[in-house]
Amino acid sequence: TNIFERRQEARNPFYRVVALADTTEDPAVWGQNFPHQYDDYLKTTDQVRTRYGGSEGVPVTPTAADPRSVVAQSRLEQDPRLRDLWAGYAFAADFREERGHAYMLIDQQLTGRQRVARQPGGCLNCHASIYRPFLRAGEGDLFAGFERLNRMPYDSAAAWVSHPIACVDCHDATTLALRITRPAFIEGIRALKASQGIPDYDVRTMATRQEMRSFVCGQCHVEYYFKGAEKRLTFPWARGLTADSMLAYYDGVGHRDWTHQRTGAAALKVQHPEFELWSKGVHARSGVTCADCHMPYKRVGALKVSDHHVQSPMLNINRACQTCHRASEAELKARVEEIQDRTYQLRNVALDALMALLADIEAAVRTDSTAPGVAQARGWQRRAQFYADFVEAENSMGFHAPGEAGRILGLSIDATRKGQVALRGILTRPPSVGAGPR
Amino acid sequence: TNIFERRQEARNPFYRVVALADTTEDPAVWGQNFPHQYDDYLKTTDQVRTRYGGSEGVPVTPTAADPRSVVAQSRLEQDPRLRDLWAGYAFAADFREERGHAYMLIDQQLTGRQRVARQPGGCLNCHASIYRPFLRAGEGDLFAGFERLNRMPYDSAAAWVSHPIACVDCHDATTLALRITRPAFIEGIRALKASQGIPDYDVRTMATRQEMRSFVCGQCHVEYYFKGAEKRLTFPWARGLTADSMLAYYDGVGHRDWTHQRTGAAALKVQHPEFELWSKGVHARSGVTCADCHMPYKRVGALKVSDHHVQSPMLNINRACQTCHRASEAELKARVEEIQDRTYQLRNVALDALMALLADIEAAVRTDSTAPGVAQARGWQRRAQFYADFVEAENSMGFHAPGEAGRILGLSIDATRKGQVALRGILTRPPSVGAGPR
Amino acid sequence: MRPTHLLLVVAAVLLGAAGGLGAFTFAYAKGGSYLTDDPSACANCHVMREQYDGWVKSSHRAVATCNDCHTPHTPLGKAVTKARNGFLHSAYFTFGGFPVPIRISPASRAVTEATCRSCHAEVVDAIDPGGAAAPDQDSCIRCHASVGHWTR
Ligand code: HEC
Ligand code: HEC
Ligand code: HEC
Ligand code: HEC
Ligand code: HEC
Ligand code: HEC
Ligand code: HEC
Ligand code: HEC
Ligand code: HEC
Ligand code: HEC
Ligand code: HEC
Ligand code: HEC
Ligand code: HEC
Ligand code: HEC
Ligand SMILES: [Ca+2]
Ligand SMILES: [Ca+2]
Repeated sequence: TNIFERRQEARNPFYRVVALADTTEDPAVWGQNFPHQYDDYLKTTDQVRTRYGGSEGVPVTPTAADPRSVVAQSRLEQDPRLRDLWAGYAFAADFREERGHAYMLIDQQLTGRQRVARQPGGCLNCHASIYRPFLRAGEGDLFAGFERLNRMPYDSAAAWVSHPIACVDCHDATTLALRITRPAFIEGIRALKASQGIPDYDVRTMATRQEMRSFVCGQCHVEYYFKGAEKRLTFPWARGLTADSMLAYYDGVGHRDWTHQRTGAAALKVQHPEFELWSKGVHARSGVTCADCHMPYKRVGALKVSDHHVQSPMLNINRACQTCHRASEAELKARVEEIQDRTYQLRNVALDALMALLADIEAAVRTDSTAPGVAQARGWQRRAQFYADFVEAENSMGFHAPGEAGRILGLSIDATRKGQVALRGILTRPPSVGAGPR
Repeated sequence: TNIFERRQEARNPFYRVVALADTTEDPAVWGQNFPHQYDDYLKTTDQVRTRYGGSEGVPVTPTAADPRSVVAQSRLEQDPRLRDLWAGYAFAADFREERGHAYMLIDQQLTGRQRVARQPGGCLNCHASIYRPFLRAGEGDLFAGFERLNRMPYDSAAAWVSHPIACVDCHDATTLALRITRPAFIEGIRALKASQGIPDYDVRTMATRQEMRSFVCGQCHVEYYFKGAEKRLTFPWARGLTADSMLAYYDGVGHRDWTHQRTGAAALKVQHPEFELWSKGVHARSGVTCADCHMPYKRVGALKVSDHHVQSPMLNINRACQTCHRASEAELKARVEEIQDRTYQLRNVALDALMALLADIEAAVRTDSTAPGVAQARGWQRRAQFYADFVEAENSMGFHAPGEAGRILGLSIDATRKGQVALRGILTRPPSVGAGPR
Repeated sequence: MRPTHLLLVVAAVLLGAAGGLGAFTFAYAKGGSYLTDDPSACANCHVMREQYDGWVKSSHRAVATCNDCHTPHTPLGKAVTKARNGFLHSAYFTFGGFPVPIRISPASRAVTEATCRSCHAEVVDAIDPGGAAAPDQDSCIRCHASVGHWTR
């Protein structure tokens, strides 16, 4: 770049070559007006590994069933304990490190979990550009479309979508302002606010621009389940965002994801609670948003644009962190890895403990599955497993809220301890699981 | 440079009314030259309570044995579990919240721990202005004096001191520069640096001014024990400053503080490891020192001076935190208390778990104290207790390093679990305690 | 700014910079703004915009301009520093390739540290009781990180 360019850019931020409407789905078209954002958005196909994040491009031979030539590394092969943790659930068949947004749709369609279980249409909510499809399916009514696709089996619902997340899922086509397009988040955050004494919260009209920089991500990077017969995608936030309050919610409605194959426990599987863990950290307290670190501003000549190559900040420390932190890149990397190593150590301690508990219950069940200790041990397993999985499934290895991650793992280890003690007949009753549908 | 030029003509803001020498022990004399520092220093008699710190002035009727009319609240009454944790050790007789520096000597002389056990002279190292007494006892040789007082029983050694910590313990009388006056720290930090590959470290010549702002405090706010027959005051840092490496050190030398009355375990008592925990936090990583928060600069007229009223920063948030953190006082207080509440919850979980382990071992010992499970359970108790006590004895309730405090408590709970499991005959051997003196 | 300094600076830049290009850059990019103490002049370069905006939000906006902090409070030091920065700036600016976000160089940090102490002599003399004898000084911005530029 030379000075002439710099001075040129300074005058015209970008050219509006095409008119964008709410119906414009193709990112390439948006890209004509916003080439920088589009070019970066395309880069989410990159695969680079960090100590605990990013992703590794593992070459595989394409088959008729799975045409992918590159996938992300298998977490089950990295840590076989996870197979035991999830015994009897689809996750024990295939669970991989997540990678860039460009892969969201294909990775969902081709995961081994699709082969071992019949997945609901609601899965697509977070794996495709589904804003327009919702409107089409609902004949203009977003919620109606949402409900309709939720009720369909995965394949029929998949026929309605064609693309991973696109511009239109996060932006208003005319103002470019961020917007919420997912009913599940609108309902989840309303329930959360209600629990905090704020009635009738409507995120579409009441959120600040700052909040939106995290809320758009919170539409997907959250724990969820499919509620009832109509399989409504639901975020378990009605009692709060901590691991404790989400577990209390599931206990309250008596929900189980599956019955543990080895122990018979009413088990729960946690999925990517990034938004929830982040909300308990000092960054969130300080108003630091997802976009600040994962889509930091970058300078393109005179322009300051948000880096739409959404990725691990460890691959972009300079822009992601140094705008706020004076420390060197090496020092900031070291701070993150110190936090992550600490969390990883405790995660492993918690998983080892859980493996021991599974074996103990399994043995006890063989002798006498009706013994009172067994019922209680199963209850403690459900809790210990939920807590451990909360940190395991969260994708920052504790960084989003180091102290909170440590607290949750400590509670997991203690629940395991109580479960093992219960089998000795020393009964310490776990909070009871409500009599909801099984 | 031109800092230097300016320094030459810089008038010294203090009137030197008296000449101070290395032999000037009385703070009142120093106070004539430095009235601001002296006046604040006298304020360490204040007693104000914060949620987890400060101290409460509890009125008591003076007796011949204990002339104090006000003491700090008893931690044993606040949490009776501590009596069981330390059963058979002097701390089970009397343990109070610590208060200001002004009380250090009298509180040590009159603690109930003096009545139940014969304390060594080394105790005085951290409870009195002992720099000059060391020199006197050693006829000019600091280390000789240190060794001589260490070997004496408490009362004989106490006859050598007359005052709590004074200016001369932290400052060079002519330059006012900070200095190290405690041999135990000189030796401890040398051993630590050696373990990091830095040979022959001499803190008196090699420490930066910024490091000194923490090192002066690290002479006392640290874990310690009295080594061997000559009862040499020693900091267990030869393998590092983490709880893990200090425990490994004690295992290596086969040290126990006492034999647990109820279980027979070779138990350890941790004491105020503020320096060690702080060193694992992000503040230490960022070069933030003890003095920054506990002795923040204050403005007096045209000058700024270090606030020598050493106290809880929660009583001085504006100066202690807000120069670096833009958040409001209320928000900063909330951040601290969130961290502390989280740590306190996990501390309580760990202590409850330990109470269960003590009961289990006690019962097992009654049936058959020679069962292999018992030996192992005792080993796990030693570890679980050391970890839990590390956070319990540290005085910031986790604030100095939130993530590390959580990690340590998690390890405590896991060690307790293994101890309880061991009693079922499922043997998981704890790292063995070396065959040192018992 | 007195003409003698002006000459000194221009000379230094011409000497240092890559021949004519340097001169050209210097002129075209208003490198001449080094010769004034007007903050908005620094902001002529959009890459200085961040610091300018930060300064506008900072406590010193009303009391200190860029050069009050970034050039020594001694006539010669001032000229030399300006010349050095002028050269570095022009060079970097022409060929690009400087690290973003821009970070202050050790040399420039020493300058700002000295200027703090020079303006605040009364206030801070007390905290260095040893005066010139005091070993290493403590950095002002270790605590006052955002006096010059509001960060966060
Ligand atoms: C203060 C900076 C910061 C904020 C704010 C933040 N993150 Fe992160 N995030 C990180 C870091 C650092 C990692 C660890 C990356 C690694 O290990 O390579 C991470 C990891 C992740 C990962 C896994 C990335 C990978 O490469 O595997 C996801 C997904 C994620 N964050 C989503 C979010 C979401 C959603 C939010 C907001 C609710 C958020 N983050 C807020 C810094 C941040
Ligand atoms: C429509 C749902 C959805 C939204 C909205 C969303 N994400 Fe994601 N994100 C995903 C999915 C699905 C993946 C995993 C894709 C895969 O593995 O194939 C993912 C992956 C990621 C990763 C991991 C990249 C890697 O290399 O491992 C990061 C980081 C991330 N998202 C951050 C964000 C941030 C920040 C936002 C908001 C600005 C956001 N996401 C919004 C669904 C979403
Ligand atoms: C509430 C949003 C949401 C829903 C609903 C959702 N996902 Fe995801 N999914 C994500 C996010 C975010 C990621 C990336 C983070 C991660 O992998 O932990 C992801 C990652 C994945 C991945 C790549 C990593 C892996 O697990 O191998 C697969 C495959 C996947 N999802 C399949 C599914 C299936 C099948 C369903 C339906 C049962 C589903 N998803 C429902 C948000 C969602
Ligand atoms: C995962 C959500 C997400 C997707 C998908 C997305 N953006 Fe953005 N975009 C953001 C966020 C977050 C910001 C910052 C907005 C703010 O600060 O208010 C942003 C900002 C922008 C801006 C404002 C200027 C800037 O860079 O800050 C433009 C223009 C933009 N995006 C265009 C696009 C285009 C074009 C696409 C599709 C190629 C796209 N965005 C896809 C999240 C997204
Ligand atoms: C928009 C500003 C901002 C950004 C971007 C940011 N931080 Fe922070 N960070 C903060 C604030 C504010 C705090 C809270 C402490 C304080 O007030 O300084 C903090 C605290 C921290 C802490 C200590 C708290 C903890 O959780 O241990 C670490 C470590 C940290 N940040 C690392 C990072 C890293 C690594 C990145 C980039 C991936 C990053 N930060 C990005 C503002 C930011
Ligand atoms: C970043 C600020 C900070 C630093 C640095 C720091 N502390 Fe603290 N310290 C605190 C806070 C906050 C508390 C909690 C006070 C409370 O709960 O009232 C605390 C508590 C304490 C207490 C208990 C005080 C009381 O009122 O009971 C002691 C003793 C202590 N710190 C000593 C140290 C020592 C020694 C160092 C250096 C090795 C140090 N601190 C470093 C902030 C700090
Ligand atoms: C000579 C040993 C010694 C040194 C050096 C020392 N302390 Fe202390 N400190 C003590 C003792 C002993 C107490 C407890 C006194 C009591 O409870 O009677 C104490 C108490 C405290 C308290 C608790 C006050 C309260 O209200 O609870 C704080 C805070 C503290 N010290 C901080 C520091 C800091 C910061 C430094 C260094 C600048 C420092 N100390 C240096 C021995 C020392
Ligand atoms: C290495 C320094 C050091 C040594 C040696 C030391 N202390 Fe302390 N002592 C402290 C510090 C620092 C505090 C304040 C922090 C705390 O109470 O945890 C303290 C607090 C106390 C207190 C007040 C709080 C309480 O525990 O009731 C008493 C009493 C006390 N010490 C007695 C003793 C006795 C008796 C000995 C000798 C066996 C001794 N100390 C040896 C540093 C030391
Ligand atoms: C517990 C240790 C300790 C004690 C006791 C102590 N000081 Fe200090 N003093 C400090 C620290 C720490 C500093 C900051 C030094 C630095 O930044 O280099 C300091 C700084 C000073 C300064 C320099 C100006 C300033 O305020 O920063 C003077 C003068 C001073 N002290 C006088 C005294 C006097 C007089 C006494 C006795 C009444 C005393 N000090 C007792 C720790 C102590
Ligand atoms: C001399 C500067 C300085 C002082 C004084 C200071 N801090 Fe910090 N604080 C930092 C830095 C640097 C970080 C690391 C994150 C970052 O780079 O901003 C940090 C991080 C934090 C964090 C997040 C990390 C964690 O441990 O959770 C909290 C909370 C915090 N500080 C609170 C306080 C409080 C409360 C005080 C006063 C008792 C205080 N700080 C005093 C500089 C300071
Ligand atoms: C000709 C365009 C331009 C002008 C005018 C300009 N700068 Fe810069 N400045 C830059 C560039 C480009 C960099 C990055 C290259 C570098 O780091 O030296 C920079 C870097 C800096 C740095 C950090 C690097 C270092 O040397 O420490 C400082 C400080 C600085 N400028 C101060 C100023 C001040 C003060 C002014 C006004 C008197 C000013 N600049 C005017 C272009 C400019
Ligand atoms: C009150 C003193 C002060 C004033 C006024 C001031 N600066 Fe700075 N500036 C500093 C300090 C101190 C730093 C170093 C910041 C750091 O290292 O954290 C700095 C850093 C910089 C940097 C390097 C970027 C960085 O963060 O390291 C640039 C560029 C800069 N200043 C330009 C300017 C410009 C342009 C102006 C006028 C608009 C200005 N400064 C006004 C004190 C000042
Ligand atoms: C050109 C002279 C000048 C320079 C250079 C300068 N200051 Fe100042 N500063 C002032 C004046 C005038 C005030 C306002 C009056 C006062 O409070 O002393 C001030 C106010 C302050 C304040 C109190 C307001 C606040 O921000 O909290 C601090 C702290 C401060 N300066 C620190 C610094 C530091 C650090 C530097 C160097 C990075 C610096 N100053 C450079 C003149 C200067
Ligand atoms: C260890 C942290 C620290 C360091 C280093 C430090 N200061 Fe301060 N400074 C403070 C605190 C805290 C205050 C607030 C005192 C008060 O409000 O009573 C302060 C106050 C000031 C003030 C007066 C502010 C006002 O409100 O009038 C000035 C000016 C100042 N400092 C300048 C400097 C300069 C120049 C340096 C470097 C020589 C420096 N400081 C180094 C912490 C620090
Ligand atoms: Ca990943
Ligand atoms: Ca106290």
